[in-house]
Amino acid sequence: MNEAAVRAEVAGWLKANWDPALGLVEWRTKLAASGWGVPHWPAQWHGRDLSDGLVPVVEEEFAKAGAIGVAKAGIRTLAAATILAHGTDMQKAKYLLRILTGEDTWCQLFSEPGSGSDVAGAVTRAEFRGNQWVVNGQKVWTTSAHKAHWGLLLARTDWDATKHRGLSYFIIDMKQPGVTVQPLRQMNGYASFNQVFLTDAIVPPEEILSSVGDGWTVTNTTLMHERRGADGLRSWASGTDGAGRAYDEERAEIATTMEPYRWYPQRAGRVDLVMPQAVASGAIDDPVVRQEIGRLLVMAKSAEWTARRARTAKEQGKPQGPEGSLGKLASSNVARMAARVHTLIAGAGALLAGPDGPADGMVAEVLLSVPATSIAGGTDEIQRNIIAERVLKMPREPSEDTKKPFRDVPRNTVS
Amino acid sequence: MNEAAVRAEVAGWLKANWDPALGLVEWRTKLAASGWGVPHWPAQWHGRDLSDGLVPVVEEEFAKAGAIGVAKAGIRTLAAATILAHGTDMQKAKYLLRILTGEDTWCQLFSEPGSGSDVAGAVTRAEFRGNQWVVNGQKVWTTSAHKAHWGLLLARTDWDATKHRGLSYFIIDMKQPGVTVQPLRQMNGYASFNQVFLTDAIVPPEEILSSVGDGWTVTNTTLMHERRGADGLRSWASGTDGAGRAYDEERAEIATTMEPYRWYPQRAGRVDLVMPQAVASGAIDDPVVRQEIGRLLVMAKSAEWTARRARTAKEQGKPQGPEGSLGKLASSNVARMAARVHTLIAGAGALLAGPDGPADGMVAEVLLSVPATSIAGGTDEIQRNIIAERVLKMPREPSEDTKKPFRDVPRNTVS
Amino acid sequence: MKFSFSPEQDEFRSNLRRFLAERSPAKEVRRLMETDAGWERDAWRRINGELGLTAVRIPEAYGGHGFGFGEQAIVLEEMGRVLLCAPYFSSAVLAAGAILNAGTDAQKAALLPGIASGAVVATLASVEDGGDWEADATRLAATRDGESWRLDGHKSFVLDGHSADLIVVLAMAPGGLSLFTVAGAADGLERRRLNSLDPTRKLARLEFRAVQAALLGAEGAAAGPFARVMAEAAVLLANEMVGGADRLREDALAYAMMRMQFGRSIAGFQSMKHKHADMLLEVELAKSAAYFAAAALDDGDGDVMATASLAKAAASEAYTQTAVHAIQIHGGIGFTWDNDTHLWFKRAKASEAMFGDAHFHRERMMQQMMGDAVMGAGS
Amino acid sequence: MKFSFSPEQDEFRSNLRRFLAERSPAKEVRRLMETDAGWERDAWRRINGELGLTAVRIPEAYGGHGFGFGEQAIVLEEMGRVLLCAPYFSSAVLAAGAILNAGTDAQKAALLPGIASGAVVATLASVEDGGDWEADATRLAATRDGESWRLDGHKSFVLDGHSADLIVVLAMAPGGLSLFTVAGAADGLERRRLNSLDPTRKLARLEFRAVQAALLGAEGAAAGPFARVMAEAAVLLANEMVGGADRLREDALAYAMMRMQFGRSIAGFQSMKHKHADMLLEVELAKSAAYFAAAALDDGDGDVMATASLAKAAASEAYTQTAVHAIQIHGGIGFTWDNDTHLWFKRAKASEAMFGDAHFHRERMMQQMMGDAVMGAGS
Repeated sequence: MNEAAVRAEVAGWLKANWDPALGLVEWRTKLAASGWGVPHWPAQWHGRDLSDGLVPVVEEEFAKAGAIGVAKAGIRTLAAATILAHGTDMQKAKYLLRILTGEDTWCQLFSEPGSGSDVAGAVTRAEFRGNQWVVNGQKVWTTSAHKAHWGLLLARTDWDATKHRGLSYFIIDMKQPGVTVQPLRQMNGYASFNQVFLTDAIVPPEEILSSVGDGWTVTNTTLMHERRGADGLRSWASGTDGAGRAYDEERAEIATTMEPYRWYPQRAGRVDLVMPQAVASGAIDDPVVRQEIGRLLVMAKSAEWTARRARTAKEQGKPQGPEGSLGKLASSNVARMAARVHTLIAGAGALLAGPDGPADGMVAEVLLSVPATSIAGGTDEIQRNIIAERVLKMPREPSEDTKKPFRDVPRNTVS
Repeated sequence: MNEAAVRAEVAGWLKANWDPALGLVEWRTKLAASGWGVPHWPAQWHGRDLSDGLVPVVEEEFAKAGAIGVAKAGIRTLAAATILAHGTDMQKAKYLLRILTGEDTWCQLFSEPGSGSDVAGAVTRAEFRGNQWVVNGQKVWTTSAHKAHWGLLLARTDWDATKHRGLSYFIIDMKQPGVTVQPLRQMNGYASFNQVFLTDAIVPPEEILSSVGDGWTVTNTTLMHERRGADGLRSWASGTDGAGRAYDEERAEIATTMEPYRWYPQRAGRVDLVMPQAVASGAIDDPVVRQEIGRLLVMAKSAEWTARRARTAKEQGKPQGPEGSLGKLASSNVARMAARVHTLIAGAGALLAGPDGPADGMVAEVLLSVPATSIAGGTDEIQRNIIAERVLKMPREPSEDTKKPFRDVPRNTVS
Repeated sequence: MKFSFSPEQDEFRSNLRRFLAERSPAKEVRRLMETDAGWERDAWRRINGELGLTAVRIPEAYGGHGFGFGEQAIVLEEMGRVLLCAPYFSSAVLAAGAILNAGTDAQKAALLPGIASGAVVATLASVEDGGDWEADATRLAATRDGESWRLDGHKSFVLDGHSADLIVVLAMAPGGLSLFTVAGAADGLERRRLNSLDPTRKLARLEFRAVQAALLGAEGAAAGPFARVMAEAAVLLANEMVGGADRLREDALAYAMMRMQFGRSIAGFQSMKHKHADMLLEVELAKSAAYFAAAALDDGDGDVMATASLAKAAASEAYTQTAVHAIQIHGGIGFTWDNDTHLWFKRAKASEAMFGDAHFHRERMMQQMMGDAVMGAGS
Repeated sequence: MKFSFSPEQDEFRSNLRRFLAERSPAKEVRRLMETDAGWERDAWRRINGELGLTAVRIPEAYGGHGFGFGEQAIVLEEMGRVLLCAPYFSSAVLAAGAILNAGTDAQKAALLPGIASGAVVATLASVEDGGDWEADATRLAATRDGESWRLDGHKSFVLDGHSADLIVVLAMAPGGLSLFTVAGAADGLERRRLNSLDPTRKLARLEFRAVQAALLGAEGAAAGPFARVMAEAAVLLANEMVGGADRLREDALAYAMMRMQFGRSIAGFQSMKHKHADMLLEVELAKSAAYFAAAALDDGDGDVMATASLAKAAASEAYTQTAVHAIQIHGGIGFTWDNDTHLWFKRAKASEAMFGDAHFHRERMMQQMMGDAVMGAGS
């Protein structure tokens, strides 16, 4: 199908079917049946086998019509991509539609207290007893685990295999007695994440993805989609601005999904607040403050333009240059410098938080949130390793843990 | 002997013998015979077996009398200490006296183009052929090699032994045809160091220090004395201010010895020039410049006080705290920051060098000399490793080159 | 100038460290920081009863021990290590310092013994809403009222200002900048605890409406003594800060040594080693400056104002930088509430701003030094 | 705004890179930097004859190729990579820019074809002994002399000022700031080569004693065109600088990959890897700013002055920092004269200062931006 044909067909279908008065699930069920909700998916599974290049065309028509798309919140799309790649037909039938309609929500159970940067070092154990998997262990940094119906679980099934070969990947029912979810409070007062305690939690044998021992391969599928889609969550979060039941329900869905991310603008340093704060406080009259703001803006603007440069090159179909791998580290530097500049501008105001503090406490929140940027989603150190090894092709660190049985690998005994 | 007795005896001997009209060698020969030139050395070898603690007492009496001491320039004292520790009686008889009188000068042949930070990776080879050692290879960063009579040579004598066990340590005659010395010009225009090419250079069998294969032990003796005496060279360089042949000859000796170190104040960043330059140029009126100078002075003063803190603790006989190992890294940071501040103050002046440049070219010289500080005598990276491993007891890097025969160790094929 | 601690001082420090480790573990800090006052009178009395820390630098004539800044710097460094929740800085540094520098003999005899024993908790209120640390920004007005004085205006960022028994207040009198003392419970004084970034150290805003006050020292004579108190406070806070920074550094090192990733201790990774080496360097340099500045106060050095600013600037950068690194070294866990690192991080950020940030103190130091440089420029 | 180069531009760049690698290896740079002029007319003619680089941005009507700043930025980035010793910046950026911005049509038609062909080497003399980059620091005086003008005073830091055939001079005329053209060989003009920190780029001091000059454009109308030329120069120099920085970075990486210590490639040490990752980040960010600023000049963006300053500030920090790291990575050998690293190091330091350092440009950028911020502060 060429672009014009796609455009015409989508527009026609939307004209005939889109109705903001529908309930969100009702509309999305219809949408999934049509294949236009995820047109690049297989026709067999709610899609239309359309090439990736034509997806923006479909999205444009949706935007023109003001039509709402399928549910897209973060972990949900990772779950779908992973199930599409590795799931059985039974799993696809059971999960994919309810992912698209937004009826089921998902969480990711990879990180553990003892393995932060080192995901493959997971020690949560799954043992096959009788006719089912019994899972014990602890997971952390799980967003929205308290709301999720299903979890993507990485667990160790073989301690005599090497680190990466002893892992398996399961879909776990989060609403069972063996799963306890506790909020994990952060230093900035928010609790965006959860700890998940798994105590004799049960997974039926048919809920493994791929095969026993193949969990690392499946995990990489999820992580790859996570890296690719890092921006998706935030851009989607803008929602659609209209009147009608579907719009109302979508806004409520967005509000719930975005709740854990409320402090994310602050952890990014709120560069946008710097000039207004400096002007409001009069600090802008100090040449030293101007220098520091200048330094920050040079870095922030350069980082922004670097991201745009990478995006443009990608759109033009050029091979990815080094500029494409630098975003996370750049953001981290920008956030850290922004926190310093906010401190400088605030002066004594940096002593205060909440309504007593500058910008109604927003500056204090920046200071206490920024440390997350250089840690979450891969520390700065891991980012530098990745840039050095993948982009600059520098030698990898000699591995000390991947060749022997995992039970012999030194690991944390306390968390 | 107690302090008073030492004081009295030295004073008496000096009163009877010190005469500035003597030639320097004549005086020092007399001094060496008396044992007061190096009183902590063995009585058998020009000393008096005096405890180290009493040496300052002797030095004070020399200072009171204005008497010149034995020759003390850098490598010479390292040679003496190494020969005293590992030399045969024949070697001691041959070299020690002429070291003290200043008749012989020495150089150190450790570093090579392929092994800068990694001294034990030396590949200069010494082979025993017929009845003598034949040496081939290249050494670098050799101070005053063109003037030296003798060299302290580290060379590989066994390629099947491990890295550290295959080395031997020789005294080599620098005035032979197999030794070619070339000045090594630096980016700042000075040539303080030399490259030394060894082409079938000869070492008689009796000129080995300790035994074949024991070179690394001997090298460590030299390096330990080098680390301890890092300050000695500069403090000694002040010389004695008096009239008389001995004084004149000493001043000439100092001028020659100190020649390669002429740019050392510039490589340290010339913090002392910062305020005068800022005042002279009017840059001091700029609050941003004041901040940067302030930042530099905070660091420079803190570093100075840290060194004094370490010295005082040492004088009080306390065990060395962490503050004692930080000097080199601190100096390096200070120098780098000083170069930045000089650039800021100079403005467009930073474009110019020589008589056209600020402070008669001194600022340009700072900018082009500072890079040496973080490299020479152990790079910043090596210093950080040392601090982490020796002071903080963090784990050592797993060694990849010390357990196998050296001929199997990967190494540089080009320099 | 002293560059090393005497054996007596070393012993004092090690006793104090043991004592404070026992009395002020993180659990106790967390308990007290959730209270409104941020400290408890019982615990405060016990600490003072046993070691008499508030008395350290108060002369014996006024019920103190008569030691110097060197000793008080040790006290603060050790308190900074454990984040002791107590009104020590407000009472024994700020208020005692103001009374010692500005008060008459009679006033010292009347006010200091209570502070020395810990029975009276006092503080100093100097800065106002704008957060300007310079004395000439003072707007709070003092007017004569018969034999007494009345104060009208406000103060902010007052350490333990809502819980102190006695408040020394910097005000503008008809005769110029003056210091006054006011009872914490005085009529017309409205005290509101502020929401402080650092929950272990409480701040208050004070509103004065015709509050009765007693003049401390002479009218219009406060500028000199106040500047001196601020220099003392900068030096002693710098010592407290290097204590906190050193503790953070040690804890981060211990964590790195224990933590395994990729089958090895993360302390073995070169980037971790280099970070720790740099942290050690920065903290040790800041320590030297803090120690030197305390010794300079004792020795009555001429350039003590510049040295005080230098020490505060060094400590500000070192503490914040160490705190940033410490969280990074701990990784995700370091960002959680249950991990203790953020307690020191918040103290670091707050201490950075308290009494003027590094930017403020570098400028102040340069202003002090510039006279010398102008004279030295020709040489 | 363009964010990627077109296929034609990419091809232009790769041809140019090959060409310059061949014509300007380090050996040739070392040979030319030892000459008094710092460049040779023969080599210069060959380069221009084959690729017509000086003509790139000059309109076709004046003998040029009529491309934009995007293309000229590519030329400069590639020249910066190889440290080409040629009067390109002085002639094709500064002088051509001044004539394009300030000259009348007739003057453009008279002056630009020579510059476009490379037959005439021109430069711009604006700053004086104080090294103040602001136009209002201009003291050199222009006075009317019948039909012509005479100039009295001096200029300094003039790029290729001792070897240029034609000099555009910024001067203060009775009617205000004006631009003039002067022949390099004019009577009364005394030219002295300065001892430049960067031997690959020569500077001169010019003394004007009743030198005959021709007015360029209108009397008193130079402020706008001159500011624009300085912004163009900042952007194009930034592009040259990121070229040099990227080359240094690549060479340092290649050295680290090849160099063995302790039985392994030093590129495998984590601190080396992290340093290279940071260098890449800094250089790529500065590149983005330089590219964006060049595109902004072509697109006629309103805030092009701020963007130009931003690009220059970014490039200054990145180039110097990369040069410092590059020497450090090379270790002792990187500090020697025979190793090429110092050639780029010196260019980096000089470029940092040229047309105003990062401090100067950050302040300039902030001044440009502050109007917006005041307006945006309420939102």
